[in-house]
Amino acid sequence: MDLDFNEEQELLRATVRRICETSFDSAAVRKLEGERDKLDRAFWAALGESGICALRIEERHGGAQMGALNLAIVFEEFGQVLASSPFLQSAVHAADILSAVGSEDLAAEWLPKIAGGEVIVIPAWQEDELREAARPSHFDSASRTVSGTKMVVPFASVADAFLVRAATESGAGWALIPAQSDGIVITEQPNYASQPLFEVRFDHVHVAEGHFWPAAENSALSDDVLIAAAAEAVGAATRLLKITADYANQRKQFGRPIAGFQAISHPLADCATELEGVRYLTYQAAWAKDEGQDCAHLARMAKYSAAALFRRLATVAVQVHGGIGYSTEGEPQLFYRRSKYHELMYGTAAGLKKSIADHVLS
Amino acid sequence: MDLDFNEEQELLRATVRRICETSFDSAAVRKLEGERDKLDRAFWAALGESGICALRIEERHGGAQMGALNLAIVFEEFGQVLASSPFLQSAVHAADILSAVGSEDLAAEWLPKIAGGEVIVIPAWQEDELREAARPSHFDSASRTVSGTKMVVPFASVADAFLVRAATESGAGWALIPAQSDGIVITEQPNYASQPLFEVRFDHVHVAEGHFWPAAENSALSDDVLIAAAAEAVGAATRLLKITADYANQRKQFGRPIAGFQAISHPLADCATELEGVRYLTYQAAWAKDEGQDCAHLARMAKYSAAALFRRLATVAVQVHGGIGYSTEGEPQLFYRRSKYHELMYGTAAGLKKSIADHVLS
Amino acid sequence: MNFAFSEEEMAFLKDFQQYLEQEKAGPDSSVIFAPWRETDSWLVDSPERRGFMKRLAQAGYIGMSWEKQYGGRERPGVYDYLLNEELSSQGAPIIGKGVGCIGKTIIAHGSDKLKQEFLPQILAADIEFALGYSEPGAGSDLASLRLRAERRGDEWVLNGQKMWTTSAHFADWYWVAARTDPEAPKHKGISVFLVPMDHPGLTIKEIKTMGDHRTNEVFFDEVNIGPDYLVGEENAGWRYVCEALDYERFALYTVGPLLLKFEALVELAKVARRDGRPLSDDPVVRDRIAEFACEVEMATMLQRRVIAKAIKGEVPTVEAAMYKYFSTGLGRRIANYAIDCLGPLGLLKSGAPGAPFGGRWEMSDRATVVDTIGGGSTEVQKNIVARRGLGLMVGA
Amino acid sequence: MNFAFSEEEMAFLKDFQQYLEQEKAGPDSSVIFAPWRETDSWLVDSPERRGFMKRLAQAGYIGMSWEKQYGGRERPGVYDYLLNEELSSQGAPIIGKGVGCIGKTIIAHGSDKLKQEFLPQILAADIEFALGYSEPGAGSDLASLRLRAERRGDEWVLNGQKMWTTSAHFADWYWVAARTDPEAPKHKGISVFLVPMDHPGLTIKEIKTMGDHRTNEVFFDEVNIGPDYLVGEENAGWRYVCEALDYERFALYTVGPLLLKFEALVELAKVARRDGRPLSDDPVVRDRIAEFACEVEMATMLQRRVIAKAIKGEVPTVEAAMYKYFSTGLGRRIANYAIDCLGPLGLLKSGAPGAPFGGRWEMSDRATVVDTIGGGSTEVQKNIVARRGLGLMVGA
Repeated sequence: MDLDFNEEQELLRATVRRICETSFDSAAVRKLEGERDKLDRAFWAALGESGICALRIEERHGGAQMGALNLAIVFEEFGQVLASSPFLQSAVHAADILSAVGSEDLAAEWLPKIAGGEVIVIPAWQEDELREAARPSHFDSASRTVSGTKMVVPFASVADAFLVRAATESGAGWALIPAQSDGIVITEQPNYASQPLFEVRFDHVHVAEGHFWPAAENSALSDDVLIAAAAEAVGAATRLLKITADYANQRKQFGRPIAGFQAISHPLADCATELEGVRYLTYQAAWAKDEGQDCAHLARMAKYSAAALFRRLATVAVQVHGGIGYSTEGEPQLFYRRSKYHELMYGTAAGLKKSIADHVLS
Repeated sequence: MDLDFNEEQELLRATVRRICETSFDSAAVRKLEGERDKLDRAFWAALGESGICALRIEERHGGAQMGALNLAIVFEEFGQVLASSPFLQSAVHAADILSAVGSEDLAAEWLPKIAGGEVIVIPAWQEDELREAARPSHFDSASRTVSGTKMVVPFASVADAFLVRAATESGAGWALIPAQSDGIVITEQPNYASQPLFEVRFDHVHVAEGHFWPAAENSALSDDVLIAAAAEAVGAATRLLKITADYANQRKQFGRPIAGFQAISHPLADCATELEGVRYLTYQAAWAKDEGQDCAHLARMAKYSAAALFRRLATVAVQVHGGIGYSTEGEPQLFYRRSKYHELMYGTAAGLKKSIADHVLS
Repeated sequence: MNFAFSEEEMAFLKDFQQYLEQEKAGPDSSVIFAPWRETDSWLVDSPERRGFMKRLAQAGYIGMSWEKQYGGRERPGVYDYLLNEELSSQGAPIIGKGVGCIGKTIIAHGSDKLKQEFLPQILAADIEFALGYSEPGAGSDLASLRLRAERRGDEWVLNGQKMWTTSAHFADWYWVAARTDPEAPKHKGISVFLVPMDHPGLTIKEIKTMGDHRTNEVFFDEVNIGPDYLVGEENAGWRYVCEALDYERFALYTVGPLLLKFEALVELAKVARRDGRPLSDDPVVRDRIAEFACEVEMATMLQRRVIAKAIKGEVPTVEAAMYKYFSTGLGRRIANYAIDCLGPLGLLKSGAPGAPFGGRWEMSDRATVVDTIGGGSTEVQKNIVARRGLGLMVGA
Repeated sequence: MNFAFSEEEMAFLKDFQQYLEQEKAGPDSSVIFAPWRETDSWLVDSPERRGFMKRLAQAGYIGMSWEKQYGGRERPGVYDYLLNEELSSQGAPIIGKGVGCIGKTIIAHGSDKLKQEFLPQILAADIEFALGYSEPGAGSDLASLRLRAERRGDEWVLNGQKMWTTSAHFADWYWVAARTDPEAPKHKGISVFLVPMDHPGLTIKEIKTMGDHRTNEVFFDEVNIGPDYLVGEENAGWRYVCEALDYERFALYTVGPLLLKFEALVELAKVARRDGRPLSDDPVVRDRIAEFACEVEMATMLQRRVIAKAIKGEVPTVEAAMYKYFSTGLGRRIANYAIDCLGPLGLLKSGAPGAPFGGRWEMSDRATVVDTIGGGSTEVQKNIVARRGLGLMVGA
């Protein structure tokens, strides 16, 4: 029983923090929100050069093959500064999918480049399920083409390749498609969190031989993705809590700091408590992964709880800040809007809770 | 738009309050909790003599034929003092069932006596649905007998007659059975709220000719029952809020009244706000009933919300009182335990919410 | 007890609804009736909306409750309520602070000169006001405001800053609370002034908000105004500010937008699908909607209490505090839940391909955030309920 | 980072579990292992439970972390934790305040006489203590206690009243905080005394609680005690009281009972039926259970933080405050929800015909109410988190 990180991990945290703090402050976050691609190339290059992108990739594919706990550390730091990059999509999610592909050639070709941050591979799997008429993407094995429309695809505009989840007669699979292929149309999707989200339409896009394979898992989401998403929410919540506590100590009303009002301090205490709960729940999921235990249940609980806590805290933070919390010049709104993104992307509350209940009641 | 009661209604409230305050104080509530029958005969007689039992019964059956709003007033007052009597069961629920029976003779025989408080008729309809093996009560039309086991039947030990809900091949019906009939076994069911609840077993109990009729409604619960139950919870919550606010003003910690801490005052303010919401929701349901409008949806919302608020307030009240709130000598525990009774009897949250959603989403 | 409005009131409402139907056929309809604007749909912030207001005035709907001697119709205040309930339910600008707190304060406390200058313009909807109470250091603790008004000779000279002045960028006049006696206890040294919004000493700076809704900081640099534009008595301003709540008791507390929002959620559940079936088939969604249904009905009841008390001629302070924080918190939770129902696509803004319901809920969530903060925060309202409703011996 | 206990620790735990298996085969097993007693299952309040404790002592499980010179085994504190986690998970009495805060305070501050008199008895489980801190006017504000201890000649004479002394009716000695200097600031004038529970000046009055769990008021009427029974230094009592938290850091914060409660809820959902189908088929129930699952795991993490910090030799003040209020609130909500799941029959007590699960949940709900009040209320814990965890400038 030891809940401290080791020296190597602390070093990793320091490295990532330095890189993050170099690229991301509030002004940088705001600037990116106004751009189309929303990619800080310098930040991305730094992540590649420092070997951070290689974190979870196997050594034989040029990766660092570090543990999921290290991944959690990295994403906590990303969250702290609201860093924006295709790390989750490319170096985690796409790398996971490519690692499971079974084609050594494909893995050997792409993973080293992902590990170096040289290419950005973006999984495209989310579709419009709200409408009755929507037809799921499919792979036609005769013509070797993929057709369909993917929604809210992060960083699609900077992708070098897409991993497209598509249905076949025998189940779902993934197609690896260069972003420059004919038949791909990428349209920006302005959104609540000002994140780089895109609709990506695939119209009979050709898939090269060996570039389509059956999906190993039922869910589009891997343990690593859930753990990383949870850790990012934890990091963002940590920073926001700090900002809000500082503000409550400094802002005076009725002749004293508003921190002195329990209507302020107790909701913050509640958030602080739950934050530590979800922080270690996230670490535990990562630890279990590193121990080779079945960690999917923990990872789902971590993702659901972390995003929910972040959102709840964001609501409290805006309220504590009053008008400043609501104005765009204040910091809280950045976190408030981002918190909803965390809640909805990579597993919604409804979906995760269903899986959690399935596990508990099985 | 006028949310005040008229003079007649205020007079009714004053009358009921006087009767309640004569019979019920904390000591009386505690004394009854220790008895088997838990019936204050003097209180019951006073309700009968003053015509309160006749409130909702038609004039042609010796009733006062007053409105549902008046019923809400009466039950608010009952709730204020945690009065305990078979009024809801006999003068409301049984009277409702008998009014709908279609047999003028039966109504003419029983309703005047119910109106005078001379007889106590108790509907027995709740069964053990938790267990797989439990077999629902049924009426055998050949032998004219009812068999089955009813649970948590209030005031069964003082009943003069039971209205037993039982299944037949052609749907549910009600059987009117004198309590002294052969084959009835009544067993006390000690419970959380120390209310007079009983298991009542019917073993081939004979039903006289004309004393079984098909139930008009799907639900065992009438609008009046829901409105009365809601109003009783509102009344109890009103009193408990007053007790707790007084305590918070009087109890000092850290050199000042604990009312000065927002951790105390804001939860109480929340409860006060929601209490006024559910109070007028209850009145509105009753008003709609009196206006001849379809009020079932409002009545269900009122019952669910009132009981939920009462429970939430009871939890706050115990917490505000600290140790005294938890000790039997304090008042809050009486309300705390009663609040769960209100939540679970006469429509659970789960059941009511299902009906509410059916209505809203229809 | 009667939860319904009278036949006369309902007939009036019906007439007004017919009037609005005509307006909706007009060319500016889409600017005037804009429920998607949510929290700022009540503002008279465009020529089209000013035109609408002037037509309302010509049709006799403005100043219904003013005394006849000031050009009003002396109808009971409930008619003001019915008008604004209908307007807000349709996302139209409401009849606002000019005819409400400002006009009524001028009637009660203003000089003849102020009455002659302002009342006819208000009645004709020729004038829009901005309200200047909040300051950087005076939010919930409004009485600690520091904007300084010094007497210099005949004039008053104002220096300092106001914050969160929603209408500053389109209003004609500024109704400002300023400190005239810095030595007095904080509630005792405040006066109210009227300042022309185009005064060269005023600098208006936009504050953008996450609700896409504009508010402003206003800087006062040697803003000199004549003695006539002090409203009522010197140092009596705090009383006037507090009385405003009384004057607004019919106008501010509409429930229509909340009801619309809930209806839209119900519609969403019926239309949007998850796993191939309408959300309304999901028992978890049904359960949550049942809870919202109850809360919306409770909010409606709290709102009715405000109006019913106002109708009796009493000041619904506690009732308004209860309704304000309960309904605004509920509105936020409904918007938030609606996005959750929509899943990731709920993030999409109006105009984004695939944005469900035209991005309405994305907008709604951002727009409703201000509701629990502005106009007296939730915390302040709960203090009012605790102190004045429950009689709790609370501190500040 | 490692969420598991070491092999050595797990081996020790396994041995202890085997030891308990033997105990469970004994004749008093049903009195000793009584998880249904919920919040008071930790008390050594019957001859059977005292016997169990003495056997634990003989088997060497008591005083594991004491120094060898006092008869202990100088094992790390985590072994105390493992013992109590296992005991509490099985509803057995835990190794309590005698070997914990009282024994350790005597070791740290007590005279040789106190050490000689009490330490061997504690190690042998020959002695039970009651803790006397709370008073009618000193609950959350413990330091305002007023029980008066006056020096008269050689002796101390105590007059006044204690409240909420859980063990007074079966304990042998009373560990009492009293005011020895009424002139000093409230934290500075307190001393700690040991009083024999059978002193004729003590009157013990039962306080019944809604959890069927007995606590007591204790009245002191001229209770004279010798100078030897002042613990440590005069007027240093508040420090000793505060240090106790440190001494108890391994013993108090077990999570087993919460995990058991959640498992029982899951079992309930699988077994109990509604509308003819198991509750676990109901998506609304499933959704709620998923939420509880996450909260229970969060509580477990908060508990691990307490232990992990204690293992490092640090005092987990904030960690303990977080865990205490979060877990107790959660326990109450689980019990409350379980009754809701059962519907009206959930009201039935153990022994009532038809009581589901033997009335376990009915009992559980009443029993867990005290958890958010006793041992530092939820409000006090949140103040600690706000002030010491978040560095907020809070008042009291």
